[in-house]
Amino acid sequence: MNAFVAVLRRDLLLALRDGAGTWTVLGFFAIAVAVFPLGVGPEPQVLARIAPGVLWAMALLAALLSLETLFEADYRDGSLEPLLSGALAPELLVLAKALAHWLATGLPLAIAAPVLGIFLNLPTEAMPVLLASLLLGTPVLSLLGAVGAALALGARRATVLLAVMVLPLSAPVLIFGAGAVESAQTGLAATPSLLILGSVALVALAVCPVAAAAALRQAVE
Amino acid sequence: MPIMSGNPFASPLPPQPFPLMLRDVTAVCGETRVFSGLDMAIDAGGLWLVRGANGAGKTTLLRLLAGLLRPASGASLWGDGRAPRAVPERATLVGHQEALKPALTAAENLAFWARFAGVEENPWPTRSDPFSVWALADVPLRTLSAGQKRRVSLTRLAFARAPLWLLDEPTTALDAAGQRTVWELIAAHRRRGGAVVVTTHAKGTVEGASELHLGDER
Amino acid sequence: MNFDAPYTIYILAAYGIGFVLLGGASLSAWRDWRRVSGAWARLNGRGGRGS
Amino acid sequence: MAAASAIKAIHQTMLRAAQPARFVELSGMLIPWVAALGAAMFVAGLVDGLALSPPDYQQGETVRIMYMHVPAAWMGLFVYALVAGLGGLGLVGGHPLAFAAARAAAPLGAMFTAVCLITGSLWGKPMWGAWWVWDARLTSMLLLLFLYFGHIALSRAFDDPRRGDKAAAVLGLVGCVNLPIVKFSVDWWNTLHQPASVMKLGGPAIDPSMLWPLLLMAAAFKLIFFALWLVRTRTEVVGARLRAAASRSRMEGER
Repeated sequence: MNAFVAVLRRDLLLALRDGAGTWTVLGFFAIAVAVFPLGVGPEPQVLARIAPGVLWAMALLAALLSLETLFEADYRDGSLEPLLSGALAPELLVLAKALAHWLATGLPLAIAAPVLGIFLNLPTEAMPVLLASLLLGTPVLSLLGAVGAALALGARRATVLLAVMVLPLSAPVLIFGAGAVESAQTGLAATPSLLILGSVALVALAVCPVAAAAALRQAVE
Repeated sequence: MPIMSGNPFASPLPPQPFPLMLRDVTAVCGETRVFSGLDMAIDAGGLWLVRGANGAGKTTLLRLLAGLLRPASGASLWGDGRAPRAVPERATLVGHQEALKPALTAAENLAFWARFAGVEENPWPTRSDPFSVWALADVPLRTLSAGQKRRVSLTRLAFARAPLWLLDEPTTALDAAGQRTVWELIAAHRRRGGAVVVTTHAKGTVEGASELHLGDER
Repeated sequence: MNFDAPYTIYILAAYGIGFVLLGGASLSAWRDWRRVSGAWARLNGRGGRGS
Repeated sequence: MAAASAIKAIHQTMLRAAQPARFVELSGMLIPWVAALGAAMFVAGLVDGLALSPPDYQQGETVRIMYMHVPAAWMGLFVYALVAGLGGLGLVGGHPLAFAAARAAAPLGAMFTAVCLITGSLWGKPMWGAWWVWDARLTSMLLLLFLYFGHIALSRAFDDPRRGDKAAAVLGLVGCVNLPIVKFSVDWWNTLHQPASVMKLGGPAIDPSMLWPLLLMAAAFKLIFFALWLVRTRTEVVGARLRAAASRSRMEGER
């Protein structure tokens, strides 16, 4: 168990030590959201209508941006092999790294989203649901991203490849995440969407570590 | 900290399921066959010197022994019949790269590897600092020379609990003192019942070591 | 099928696209095979117009 | 136990037939027949679909696009499952032929999915007045096309083709697990945003005169796919042998 904690602590320490990682992701998220009113126009009703979708889609892209470093750094400096041949099961290694990635990017994105909601005139009663949906959805992005990052390890143009692989698979998260916020915005109950989002998260929690571990094993083969 | 006769290791080795037997093993890396028909027996206290030209498969052999690579054919089994792939924690692989994070200091890197290896209390630097890198403890790795990084990386062996050491040209980028320390550490590990497989270009031979040549360059 | 119905062009276009893509896939598969079998024939010394 | 031994027996026979050398020769004989039969079925499907079958009482002539659109959709899904299965077989059993077959089939699957999407758009223009409608089925097929692109791009993204095959195989399996979830979420999303339910493609029950061309075209697509798949797999197998021979001569050159 302490091997799991060791990996988690080291990755969090690395994320803190070069804090740039988290701040660039948040910076991208803010700029990407701010661009929409410039394109779509300032009418509050229009912005409020598209707010859930824009916030969620941009959070998705922001989370993807920071995934490339998940295994790439370990792969290049040679620590991936000792990590895989230690007492820690590869599946748990993936879980530890995905959790560290989520704490460093997913969580800040979820907290920043309601604030950026103000840019898009998102009604305040929809903000708690936005936060809840992102808290449920961003872990899935970290898990799916871990699979993508493990698959694209050592590949040419890994970041683009990562996006092409992970985006189609994250459609359910985007649909139910934005759907929850939209139903909260229009007064409907958001809980069904949030529940489905939670179940998608559980499926990802079960499937992704196994897939990513398999990808890591044959990446080092 | 002389380690000529003393035991530089914090935790003694529990009894280990040696020997690790390789019978008629063929290894394939990507689409090219690297070597085939290899027989090898690694016993407790044993030392294997593996020589061969670059690309002859020395590193591939180490990765196979570490369980990272499946033999394309033939069998590689521990004494208790389990394949290295199932019990990777029985081998410690020290490759060409240092496996250290430049953004962290030497102390943080070694503390991580100690916790990862499951050592309760990190023996470095108090009870075991074979490469005397204690002075570099709080310096970010980025600023160290290749030789210094190598010594910090090899210090990981001080708390490695795996019975089988797989060292890929460990003496590169080391000065004479560092190289002597490597061989002393290997001797100490053999004395406590461990086994070591070293790939090297050095010509000299070591007492009680078996030799293996890969590729047909004799 | 009468050809002066309003949307005939769409139907023909749909079947046309089917032809184009299926034909393209067949051609590229055949071209790849000839390139590889030719190279293999040359490598084995039969040279010239391999199978 | 009997089932296990039966599976073992099938596995053995597949193994023998799956020896690359045997396969190249075996498929060489098979391809012309399969291709000819496929072409014949295709022509029969065309004639039946375009000329013999009646126009639809609501859509009129445009229903004929269905005979190209629906079989292509079936093929897109079928080939993806095939590619994922072959990838899994290659990962577990390590058959080199399984990887070659998966690598050969993926682009064909993408081609069928593209045919489905383009014919769907051509069908949408007269029926819904727009080139692209975010109908649940079309959206799912679009996502399937992206999955194909991801699969093909991944398998070609590495210098070592074997490494690409294994990575793509893992992605295929993950994709397979995700497909039902994606399908469910797109359907749910479609009902949420689409107030009036769009006319169901092809109506509740297809009467026999329309079913025949559909089945003919489906069979034709399967045969054409099978022929092209054999040709492309042969190309992959011989290509791998070429690479092996080239690297061996490089090794000898160094000695």
